[in-house]
Amino acid sequence: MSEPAPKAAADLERFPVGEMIGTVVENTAVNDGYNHLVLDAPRGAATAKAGQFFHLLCPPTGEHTPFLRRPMSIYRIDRGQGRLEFLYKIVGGGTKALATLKAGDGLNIFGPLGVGFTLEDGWKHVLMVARGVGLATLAPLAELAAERDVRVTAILSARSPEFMMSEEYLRSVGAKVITVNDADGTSNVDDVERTVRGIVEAEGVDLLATCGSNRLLLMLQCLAREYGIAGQVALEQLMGCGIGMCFVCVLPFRTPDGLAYRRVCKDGPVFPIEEALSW
Amino acid sequence: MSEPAPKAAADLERFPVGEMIGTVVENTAVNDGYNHLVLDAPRGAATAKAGQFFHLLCPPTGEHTPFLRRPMSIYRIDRGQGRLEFLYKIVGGGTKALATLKAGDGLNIFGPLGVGFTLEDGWKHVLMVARGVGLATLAPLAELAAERDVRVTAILSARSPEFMMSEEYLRSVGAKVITVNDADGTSNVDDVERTVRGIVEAEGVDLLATCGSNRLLLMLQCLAREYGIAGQVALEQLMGCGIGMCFVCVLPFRTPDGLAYRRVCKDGPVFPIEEALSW
Amino acid sequence: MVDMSVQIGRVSLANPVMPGSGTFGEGLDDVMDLNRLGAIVAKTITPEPREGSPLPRVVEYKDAFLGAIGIPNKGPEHFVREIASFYRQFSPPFVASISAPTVEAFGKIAADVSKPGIDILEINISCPNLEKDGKAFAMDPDATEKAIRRITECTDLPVWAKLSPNAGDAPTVAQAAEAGGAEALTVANAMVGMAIDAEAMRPRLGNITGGMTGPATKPVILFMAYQVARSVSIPVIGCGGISTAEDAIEYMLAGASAIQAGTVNFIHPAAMLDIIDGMEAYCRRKGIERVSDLTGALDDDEGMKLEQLAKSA
Amino acid sequence: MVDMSVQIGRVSLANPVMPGSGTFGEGLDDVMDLNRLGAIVAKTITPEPREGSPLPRVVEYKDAFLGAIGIPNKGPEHFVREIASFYRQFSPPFVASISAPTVEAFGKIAADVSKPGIDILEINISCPNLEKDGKAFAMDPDATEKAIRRITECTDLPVWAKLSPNAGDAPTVAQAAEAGGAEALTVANAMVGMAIDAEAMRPRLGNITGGMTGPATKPVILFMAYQVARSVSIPVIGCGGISTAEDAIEYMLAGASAIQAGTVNFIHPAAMLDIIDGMEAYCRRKGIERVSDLTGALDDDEGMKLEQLAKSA
Ligand SMILES: Cc1cc2nc3c(=O)[nH]c(=O)nc-3n(C[C@H](O)[C@H](O)[C@H](O)COP(=O)(O)OP(=O)(O)OC[C@H]3O[C@@H](n4cnc5c(N)ncnc54)[C@H](O)[C@@H]3O)c2cc1C
Ligand SMILES: Cc1cc2nc3c(=O)[nH]c(=O)nc-3n(C[C@H](O)[C@H](O)[C@H](O)COP(=O)(O)OP(=O)(O)OC[C@H]3O[C@@H](n4cnc5c(N)ncnc54)[C@H](O)[C@@H]3O)c2cc1C
Ligand SMILES: Cc1cc2nc3c(=O)[nH]c(=O)nc-3n(C[C@H](O)[C@H](O)[C@H](O)COP(=O)(O)O)c2cc1C
Ligand SMILES: Cc1cc2nc3c(=O)[nH]c(=O)nc-3n(C[C@H](O)[C@H](O)[C@H](O)COP(=O)(O)O)c2cc1C
Ligand code: FES
Ligand code: FES
Repeated sequence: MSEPAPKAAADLERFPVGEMIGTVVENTAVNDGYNHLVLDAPRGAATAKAGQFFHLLCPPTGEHTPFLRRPMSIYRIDRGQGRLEFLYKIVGGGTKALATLKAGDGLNIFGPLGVGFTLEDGWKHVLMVARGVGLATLAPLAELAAERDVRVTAILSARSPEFMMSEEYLRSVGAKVITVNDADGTSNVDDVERTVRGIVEAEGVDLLATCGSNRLLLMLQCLAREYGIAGQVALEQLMGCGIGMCFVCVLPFRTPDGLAYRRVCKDGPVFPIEEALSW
Repeated sequence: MSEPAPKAAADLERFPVGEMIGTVVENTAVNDGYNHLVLDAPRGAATAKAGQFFHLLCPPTGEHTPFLRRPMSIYRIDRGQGRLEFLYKIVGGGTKALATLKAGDGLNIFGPLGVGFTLEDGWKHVLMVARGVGLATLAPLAELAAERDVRVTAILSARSPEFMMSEEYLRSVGAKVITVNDADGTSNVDDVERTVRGIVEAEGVDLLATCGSNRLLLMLQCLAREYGIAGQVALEQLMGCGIGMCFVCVLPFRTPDGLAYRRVCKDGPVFPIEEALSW
Repeated sequence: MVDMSVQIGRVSLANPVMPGSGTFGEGLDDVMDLNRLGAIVAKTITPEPREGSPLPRVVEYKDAFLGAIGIPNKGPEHFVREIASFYRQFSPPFVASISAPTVEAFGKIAADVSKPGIDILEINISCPNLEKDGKAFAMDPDATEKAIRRITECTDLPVWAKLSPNAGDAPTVAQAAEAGGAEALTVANAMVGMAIDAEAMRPRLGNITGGMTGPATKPVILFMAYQVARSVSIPVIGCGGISTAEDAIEYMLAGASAIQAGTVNFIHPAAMLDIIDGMEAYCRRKGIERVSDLTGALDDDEGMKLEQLAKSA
Repeated sequence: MVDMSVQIGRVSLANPVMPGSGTFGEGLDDVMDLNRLGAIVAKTITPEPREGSPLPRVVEYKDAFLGAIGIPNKGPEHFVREIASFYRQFSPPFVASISAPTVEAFGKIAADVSKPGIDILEINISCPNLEKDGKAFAMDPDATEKAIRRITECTDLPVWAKLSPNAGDAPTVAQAAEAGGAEALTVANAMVGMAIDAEAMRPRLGNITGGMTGPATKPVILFMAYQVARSVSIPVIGCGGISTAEDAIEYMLAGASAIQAGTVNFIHPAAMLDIIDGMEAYCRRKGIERVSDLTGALDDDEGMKLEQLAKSA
């Protein structure tokens, strides 16, 4: 299929979501298996919110011809420079194709999409607990909190220190960062739970936010209930359309009427922590 | 489909035809719209004959994903260096994809295929009349003739002098070259016919060989009949398999039993001139 | 100026382009001006609410979408109250898509959704017929005719029947739908297929089998549209692998009076606008005054047979 | 050591890989050792010689081959004299493929080709039945059963029936072929499709419609093989879009006992050898002792439905 020029809606207010061509500024390996993609995409950067995602049309290459778009959380929104950043793990055909992009190449992206994180007025302290590529999704929340003078503590969990991404970036936006990893044994859930309890009890926390680990999610669900703190989790699921039309991306949730499927793309990807099921 | 390593038959005698990866030595524009491709392909070069072709698996690119192979006449066989050369016109997806190849790239080729030109013992003079990319197909005949001490006269017809390819190459293998073109009006069929008659009557000709023009074919058919000279024509037709299995590449021919379809890939691409129909 | 309007039975559309059922949603209102569409087609609803198929629900395979969604929906009451009323703000005709497991249930749901704000009923008969061993209505001319007839008895709205490419004999089913009172035929729904993960030795879809849609299906469904258009006198709406204006024009030439775009909406969300613009540009370039003149305009004389060549040689 | 042999009715094959009819020819003898194949399948022959379809005969569309060849052949006598005797030099069983326009003609051609050197008859029933409005035998269980029965009366050779994906109800046709006496079923032939040149407003094939084959068809035919294998007790030979060992394994898991590779022979002429080697490597890696153990080994429990999740939550 030859690439149609995306219909850029003239009226951003009326049509806030759109297909657009971002220009690659940078697409470099962060560490083994992860890439950092910086796009010049002023229209996207103007409207994107923390926790939202874009749906990327990974370029066909000789080897890979991804057919559907691939969803990626926004890792950073740089409104000043009109840029969007993504942090992605290379796993299959789509992300392999993505990794072939070079500075100056165009990338067709669609968004911004989904329901992001909510910061309620009066909240003073957000505790983020992220693992692996889940860091990517939580990073914009830290920046949003900083803008609103909400304090952020971030516990980053990874396989080993080399896989610890965005630590610097989080510190730079004023977050207090605690890192744990599997290599030195600090990342087991019991230890992390102890750390979280310590922070909640010592400093008070208004929001527990998480992404990227089922076991951390379960643990934080319990603590949120126990301490009566709000919790939000960003979830992932294979997607078709990305805007709520195809019902491909559903996951089961606890709802007032019992278990029900909800669309990760449109009803989420950020959900109240108490509604998420472990997977 | 990921590229399987072609099964290189260990035994070239027993399995003379095969799929192989040639390495691009050169793939450059000859003039507007034509490319010259040189491949390192020792196995192919060892067995290929004048008038045969290879079936090329044009590489998928972002834009073009040719599914079937594309047939290309061999333009030159350099047995010494183990190289095959092709001269191709960029017309559609397959040849556009081909044009993206750079020196050092691999190209999956299958062959050598088809029935080439025949030089009978005792022949002394071959007159080739070629137009456009038909030059590519006739060139190896000139070289074959030279090896056998058969004299070659080549009339090359093209739109304009810029499109006159392989003139130098033909002269280098000892052919006498006459060029005609549309731009200066020398290429009209009546003029060419007069030239051919002149050569036949003055020098004697044992084989009239042609490729690339329907009107030249018609004219040469008549002269071959009139003078009782052998004639051979190299034909083209869209192909599937390239080795006689699919019956996609048929063209109608005059045969002793009346009109019948024959496969260009297996029964040709070189046919006795009297059997060819105009198209 | 090209006249882009087309007539589908009683209904006149501003242009021939609309979404396929289940490949469209409110989300697109944030992306483009829905008033530019020829019609708006809603996702299929069933008499009882459904949660849909087990996960995973999609796998891509080359140029195809293989999905098993299972028609999740909240039933006719919610549809009329919430969905149809949302779309009342837009000018294109609004098409409800309905499905049911029995002839009677088809009649009832047709009556239930024949409410203001709903202009047309598209009948998704690719669903199992519980009265006949679960074989889909669309596979069976007799069941198709009965269902469509019952529906037309229960509603005054125009009825479009959406055929299935899995039926062996498309013209017969098409004629049955016409005989039952359909005003148009949508050709066609998804092709049943499956995908297997050889490593895991498991199906790749939660539902084991799914519907194949997208570009890979175009040759087969284009032929079906061609064949059906020649065997009925009601309009055909082409649907299967249409991603570009060129695809849409091919369907029109084959005999379709309008087209639906499905999977492409997931890839290029504003594709339908490109299709409309591209069809108009094609007509302008070719000096075709009305897009409806494309319908059936294919020059389909067969190529010359050898015997004919022999005569002319 | 993996045991690569498979049993198809009375015949034992050294391995499960063979070419699809019409996608193989003597030309391959120059390319590879034909003795490595599980069987050799010839191009279909008909009672009367045929020149085949008008030109052009092929158009490619994405991952598909759309061809209208029209079964050019020189009839049964030439087949037995020239073609079958050529293949006697090779060890794999030699399968003749036959087609005919009437039940009687099917019987006659079956008898005519039941000669030494021919080990199996594959029946191409995707051809028009001149006794029934030209509808293909394979679309009609009754005609299929009659044709296969008549053939089995006229030959002692094992008979394989090659089904069509264009039939709506594959299991019923499959059961009819089994009832008629088929020893195996080849699933399946090409899917009917068409392609149009929008600029020229003409079909792209001389014959207007053609058969779609190649990778794009795999999800649909794989499902058909799965469905058919569950509804008959004779072996199924999978055929549709198989290009790699992985594809072949998917068909075996779905229930096939052997496979045929078609279009891929045009792209990678030695692909069948890669498929054999790849299947063997897969079995070795997985500790599967006999390739025949793959047949039907798919774990096809459905994914969890929401109600089940609710119980387990
Ligand atoms: C809202 C959202 C935000 C995401 N944000 C990020 C991000 O910031 N960084 C990042 O690296 N990844 C993110 N993902 C996951 C990312 O979309 C998948 O890794 C990607 O689609 C894989 O594509 P592929 O073609 O490389 O792999 P495929 O070949 O398609 O699949 C490889 C493996 O990944 C699984 N997979 C494929 N798509 C998804 C998906 N959408 N969700 C979960 N698993 C999937 C497949 O089942 C398979 O096991 C996000 C997913 C969602 C839904
Ligand atoms: C035996 C043989 C030898 C050939 N040698 C040469 C050669 O030395 N140099 C060269 O430039 N070309 C040669 N050709 C033609 C070449 O194969 C086609 O130009 C090429 O396949 C076009 O591929 P494409 O994908 O670029 O174009 P497509 O998009 O496939 O087609 C573009 C146009 O070319 C026509 N076409 C496609 N394939 C063929 C074909 N096989 N024969 C004739 N027309 C075709 C199509 O109908 C269409 O009009 C040869 C063809 C044959 C059969
Ligand atoms: C995710 C998805 C959901 C669909 N849901 C329905 C549906 O509810 N009712 C229906 O009649 N068709 C449904 N279809 C079929 C489409 O309407 C359309 O017939 C099909 O996708 C073929 O068109 P395409 O090739 O352009 O996608 C669905 C298709 C997809 C991809
Ligand atoms: C060019 C061509 C010719 C064919 N001829 C025949 C034939 O004569 N008889 C037959 O039963 N099938 C014929 N087929 C169908 C193949 O045997 C096979 O069923 C089909 O190609 C599907 O397999 P594939 O997807 O691997 O190509 C032909 C297919 C092609 C592509
Ligand atoms: S991806 Fe289509 S509804 Fe979520
Ligand atoms: S290309 Fe297949 S027979 Fe010639």
